[in-house]
Amino acid sequence: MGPPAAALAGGRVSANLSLQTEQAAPPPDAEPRRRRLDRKYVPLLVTVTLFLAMAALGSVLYTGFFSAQVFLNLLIDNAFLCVVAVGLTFVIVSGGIDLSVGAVIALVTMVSAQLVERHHWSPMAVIPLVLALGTGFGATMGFLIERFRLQPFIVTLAGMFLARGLCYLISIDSISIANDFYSAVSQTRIPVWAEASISVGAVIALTMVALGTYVAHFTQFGRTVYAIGGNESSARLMGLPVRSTLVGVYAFSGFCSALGGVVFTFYMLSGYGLHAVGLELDAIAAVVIGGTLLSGGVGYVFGTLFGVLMLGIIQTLIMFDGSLSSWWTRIAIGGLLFVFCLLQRLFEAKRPGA
Amino acid sequence: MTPAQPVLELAGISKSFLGVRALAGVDLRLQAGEVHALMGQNGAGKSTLIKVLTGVYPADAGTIRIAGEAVRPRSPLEAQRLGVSTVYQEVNLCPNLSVAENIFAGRYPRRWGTIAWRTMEDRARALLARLNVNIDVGRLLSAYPMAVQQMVAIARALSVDARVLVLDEPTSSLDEDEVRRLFAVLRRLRDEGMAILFVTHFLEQVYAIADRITVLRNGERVGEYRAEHLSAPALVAAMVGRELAARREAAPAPAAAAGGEALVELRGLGSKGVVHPTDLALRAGEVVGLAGLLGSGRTELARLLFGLERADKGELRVRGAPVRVDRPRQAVALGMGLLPEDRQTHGIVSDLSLRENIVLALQARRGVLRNLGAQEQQRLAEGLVRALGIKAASLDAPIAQLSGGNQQKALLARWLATQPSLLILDEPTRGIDVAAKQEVMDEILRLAGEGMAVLFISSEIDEVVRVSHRIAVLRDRHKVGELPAGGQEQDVYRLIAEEA
Amino acid sequence: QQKKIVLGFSQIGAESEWRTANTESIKQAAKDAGIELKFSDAQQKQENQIKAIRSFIAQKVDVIAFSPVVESGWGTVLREAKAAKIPVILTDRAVNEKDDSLWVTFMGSDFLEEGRKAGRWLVDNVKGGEVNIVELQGTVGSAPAIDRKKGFEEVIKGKPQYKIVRSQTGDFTRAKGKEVMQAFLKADPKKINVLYAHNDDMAIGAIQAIEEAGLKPGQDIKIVSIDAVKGAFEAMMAGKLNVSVECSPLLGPQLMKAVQDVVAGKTVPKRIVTEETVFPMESAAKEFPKRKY
Amino acid sequence: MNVAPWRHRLFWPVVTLVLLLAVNAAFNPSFIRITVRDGHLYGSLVDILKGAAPLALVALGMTLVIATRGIDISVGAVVAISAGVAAWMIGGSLVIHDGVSSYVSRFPMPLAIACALGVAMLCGAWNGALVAGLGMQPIIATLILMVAGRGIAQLITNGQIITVYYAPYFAIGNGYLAGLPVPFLLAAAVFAALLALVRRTALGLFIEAVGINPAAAHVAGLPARRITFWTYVFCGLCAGIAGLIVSSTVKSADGNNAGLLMELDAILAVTLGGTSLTGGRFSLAGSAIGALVIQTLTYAIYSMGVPPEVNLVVKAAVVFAVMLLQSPEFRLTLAQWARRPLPSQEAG
Ligand SMILES: Nc1ncnc2c1ncn2[C@@H]1O[C@H](COP(=O)(O)OP(=O)(O)OP(=O)(O)O)[C@@H](O)[C@H]1O
Ligand SMILES: Nc1ncnc2c1ncn2[C@@H]1O[C@H](COP(=O)(O)OP(=O)(O)OP(=O)(O)O)[C@@H](O)[C@H]1O
Ligand SMILES: [Mg+2]
Ligand SMILES: [Mg+2]
Repeated sequence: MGPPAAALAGGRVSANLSLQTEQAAPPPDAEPRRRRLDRKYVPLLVTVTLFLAMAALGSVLYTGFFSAQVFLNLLIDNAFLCVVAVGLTFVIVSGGIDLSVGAVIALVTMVSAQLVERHHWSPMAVIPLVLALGTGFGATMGFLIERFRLQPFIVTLAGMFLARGLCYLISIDSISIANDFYSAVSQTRIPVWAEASISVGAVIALTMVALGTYVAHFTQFGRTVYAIGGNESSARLMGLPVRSTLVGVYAFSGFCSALGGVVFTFYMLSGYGLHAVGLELDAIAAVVIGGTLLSGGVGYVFGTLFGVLMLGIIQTLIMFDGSLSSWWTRIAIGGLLFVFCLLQRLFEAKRPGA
Repeated sequence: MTPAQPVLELAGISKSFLGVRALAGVDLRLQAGEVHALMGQNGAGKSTLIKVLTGVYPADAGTIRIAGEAVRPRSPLEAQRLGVSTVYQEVNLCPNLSVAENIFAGRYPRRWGTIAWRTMEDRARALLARLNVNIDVGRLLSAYPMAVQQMVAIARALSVDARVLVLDEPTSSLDEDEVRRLFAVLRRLRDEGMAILFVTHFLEQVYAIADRITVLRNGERVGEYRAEHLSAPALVAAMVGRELAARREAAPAPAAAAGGEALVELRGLGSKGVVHPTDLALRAGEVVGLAGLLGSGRTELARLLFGLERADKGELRVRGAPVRVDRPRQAVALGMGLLPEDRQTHGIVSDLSLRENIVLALQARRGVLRNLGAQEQQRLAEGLVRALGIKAASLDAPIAQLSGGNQQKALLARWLATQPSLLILDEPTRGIDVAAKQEVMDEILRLAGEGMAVLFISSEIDEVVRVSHRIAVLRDRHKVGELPAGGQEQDVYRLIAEEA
Repeated sequence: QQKKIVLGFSQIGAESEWRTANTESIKQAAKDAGIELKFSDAQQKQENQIKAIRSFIAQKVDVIAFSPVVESGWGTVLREAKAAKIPVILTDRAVNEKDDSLWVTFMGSDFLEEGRKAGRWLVDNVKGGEVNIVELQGTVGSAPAIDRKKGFEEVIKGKPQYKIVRSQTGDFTRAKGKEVMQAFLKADPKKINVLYAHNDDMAIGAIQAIEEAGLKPGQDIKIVSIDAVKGAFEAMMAGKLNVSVECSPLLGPQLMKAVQDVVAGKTVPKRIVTEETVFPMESAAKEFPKRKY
Repeated sequence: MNVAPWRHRLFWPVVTLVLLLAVNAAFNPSFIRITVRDGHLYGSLVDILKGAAPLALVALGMTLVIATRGIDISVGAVVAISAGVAAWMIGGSLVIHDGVSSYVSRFPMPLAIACALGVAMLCGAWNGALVAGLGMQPIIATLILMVAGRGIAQLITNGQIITVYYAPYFAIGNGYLAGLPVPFLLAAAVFAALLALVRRTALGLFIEAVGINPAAAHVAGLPARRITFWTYVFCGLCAGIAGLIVSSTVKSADGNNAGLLMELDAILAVTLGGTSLTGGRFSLAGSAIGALVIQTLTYAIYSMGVPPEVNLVVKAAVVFAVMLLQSPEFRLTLAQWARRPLPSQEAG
């Protein structure tokens, strides 16, 4: 009963997606790739399209908006957010959450500044150190979550308190970084075309997105993360390395936060306990807007990139407008966010697991 | 007994869950190149034994030897490494991954260290083809019904080269055709020298494939027998602990109601991409059976009737009056009940207690305010638990802790509590043991006798024939005909097979 | 008359009445001076201010002005502004960059000095033996909190009779100020003589706590605070707050003047100080009607 | 059911609370002293009850939302909004008629309160509509209101801190009834009402069913969406009441700071109380205790003279300790170590 059943299968597809393919569904193994593209990447497509729409809107509304540099600035100014969000995507896909990211960034800037400025360490030593530190921090939280069955939300919340607290223990005042290497990197601009250019941070961000996409879709680790997000107990019964993967996920997120912190240090050239306050929410928002389900199991790193750009462009629109009072700014951000999510919901087919 | 040293040997395995004794000193010996059936009533301890053996639960006592050396796997992963490949009772796969991935997760074919998707999908397709399941392996698992998912789970287990293959009720939602395919594969594996442990509630399947049989009762081993030395009645007696009355034959003549006007009537009711317009009349006091192959749309029809799918064609009449049913709540209000096909996702509310699970539907029907008092709930639940012989530690135990079959009975109890006028049963006998099966059938007939209308869906054509006053046959989401009471299995097969 | 001057102003946020008054004054002044104002609220985040400045550069505004949320970390973006030949004006907080060619002028109040003023008033007006001081700090790590503490301590240092017995953050808010003060009053066996609050809001919150504890704010416990917002004057008129050091948010007119000068190519002083006074209780009633914020 | 006390889900939260109180008492003996001052109870413990009330209220609302697998991070903003509305409508101003200052309110107080609560419930309804109606993910749906809500609050207060000059209003936050602080009584009342609602009606069962397995609940005929919707409305209401208390306590409404970061504390309270963020089984009493734990901790930090820059580290330490204490797995591990102090294998 292969073909008929499969024809039915086609029918079932149609039930929750486009009504065109309905009657004449192709035989089961006819170009399955294309069909899956359609189905699974809808949220992604929606996000990208809406982003472009917003961009178009800005370009017609405000002079000077439609320039290469403005769009590259989206990357430059949100590089750190992007790096962090990549790590967070994995955590969220695994069904968890990481609230400590912002605080870890602050801690990294603080430690870097302290070591470089006050103790005159070489950046070559400091950067690897902070990356290791972040990874360790994440791994520890992951261990607590996995080993003692604690709720990710509180563990990482406590992690957030801790990281911020440590910043203040180092110094409550901000430490500016005059180190040549740091200032050199922060001023380096890589020309793209004409006089438009991007920063080192942006390059790192894009690299991380590429890396993240690869890990998510082409490695055992990445796929296991999705499996865990889909159904943890099944993943265990399927004999997947759930424990190590879970710890790994938080370690990776910790690493990304640390790397984000390094990028942030280049961006700010200072260490400060109040850096990146509330960044965790922006990151979560970016990830979710990028089409990842908070319930886990579904999501794309590439979508996260657009989630970040989305938040960025909303802000840019408001800055270009420049007529909004403080509170109207907030209301506008909320409003645009709403419109976006609404459209996303309307356009997007019902997602599996949603 | 074969002198050869067993591939797998369990000795004196005991396991209890906070006071509930699931296993008491169970022994099991599995030889290379044999199919070994593990039999027992619901709650006898079969799945628990398997979970202990595969490292899901640590054993309280006892030893596990594989090829002679003592092991104690601490996780399914370790068990797999030791060469034990398992299909657990409930389909344990990831709905959010593609079929192909579900088969190869953890053992991806690689090229230069990265997962080779193409290769993986090709292999998956080939593997499933062996079981005659031809589906798009690129689609998400969740897009397919129980039966397919179960096939995928089996395919996954077959795709590892293991010494021991463990199958816990793999056939519970398969139809004969698929079972035959599966058995063919199993026989070949056996001849290749694999040891296979097989759990089922279908006696004929046991005799079709098993070489030896180990019987459990209340967590204890009753004995180990060679299949040919143990007659079916003897086997049942061993499982149940008493002689069982010979099964009643075909359904009683059409109920008095037969001629009467329909309680629920589908007039060309259908929905794009779900089921084609269907006419069907359900009368009080009558059991209507729905027969068909996998994917023939029986579940869909049931879902449509119960408001889980939106009807876009035709009309639904209840007691002659046209009604719209867009969501289950309306159906329940109209006095319908649906025992869903997929127990785990649409049935049990895992963390709630057995009692709460039983009263849920009734309470939903009464609404938030007209709350059932504690003792009333207790009374109700106790009654049904006794009536259906549900085996549980206590009424307050989370339903997730019940054995598969007992969960199924609890769900039946949930709907009986609402005293529905139309009860839709989609695979009600899935995973319940022989004794219980007969009780459930009798129960169904009794209810019909009391004037309830029943729509009975089952992949076991013989069951359908036994309980139904009337049988509607579906093929490719079309109703292709009806058979009056006393219709024989072969008639059904003929209808199904006609120019197919 | 040449085309309208465009000024890009990046405000820290709207975290307090003071800040709102500051924003109002700037918007008003811009309107009066016929300058087109591009206003952007950074919601307390330095990164947002940097983004805003970048977008101002992209929009090719004539002048950029902003109140740095912290001193550090402005080098890169200011250099970009310089490269784009857009003059930058700092308001109410300096930045610490070696290269002071990155901005044309810095105008506004000086938190250190405010702290000192508060300290001096205390030393001059509260004499006699042991003086036990409790301090309500601003948000941990924020510039005003740090400087107002520093300035105050500078003055009382070397005067052993003035002791800060407790110090906790009240996040610049009334609610926290009250909560913390409650705890202080319950916990402290030693008598509290003076309360030093880093802003009026916390002082006002604390006053309520003190009254609930059955003490007389302003008498049993002398209260020194900073900002001199309306609320503070009401408290002073009711005799519950002893003194508030002014920190004027009304920079608008000054700023616009500076902007016009810069665009006109006139040279402006590197530092424009806004003169600020200290308002003791007595002067409150007289001053109150005049307060705009 | 007769289970051993340490099996009871509230056992460990209570233990933590007691421990914290003990620590406090140890550091300053005056902590436990409760005196009667002009007709009402007075002392640290009373302050804690009083101070914990708003958080407890929000936590109660949050508990139901979380039980349905949701989360509401907009509560802080809603607190600010309701505070703003109430303060603005009552407002009142200090009119000085030849020397004598008198207070007047803009609208009658009951009306003002009704409006404030109404608006708060509207906010909840908005969240509920987005989540239950449009099927948005709770965190993002409520994030929208979290961001915009602050703006709205500031819009209402026009960026100023609205001071209230209308004495009767102060009672809500500072008054006493039968010697007990009104905020505490309010929270207690809501708690009692909610408990009755959950126990006496089937609401509790329904909410848990929806939270554990929405699909199954739907098939069983539960109005899953409607239930979800109303939990958000109720959460809004709770936040609204909290807003009244907050604004009345400090006799003013601060659009920017009222209820800032309250969502985090509320969620923390809920989880400390033993309710899982994955939905399902919930414990109202647990959340209330959680709120008390948090307030006691804050109070301890203030009264022990902890330097402000250390606050967060202390808080982190305590939260870690509490979590671990509540984790059965951790206690098991401890027990194992206790039995054989040799380094036991601890697979990661
Ligand atoms: N996790 C658990 N917690 C508590 N009790 C359990 C748990 N798992 C199983 N049990 C109990 O152990 C007994 C055996 O259950 P098991 O699932 O092994 O039965 P089974 O033989 O597989 O029955 P079925 O044929 O219905 O699957 C049952 O009484 C069940 O209630
Ligand atoms: N063997 C199969 N191969 C492919 N698709 C199948 C198969 N069996 C069922 N399906 C899918 O199931 C859907 C209809 O299944 P449904 O569950 O309604 O049929 P059914 O008659 O209830 O069979 P069962 O309940 O035994 O699964 C179809 O959309 C089809 O895609
Ligand atoms: Mg079983
Ligand atoms: Mg079916």
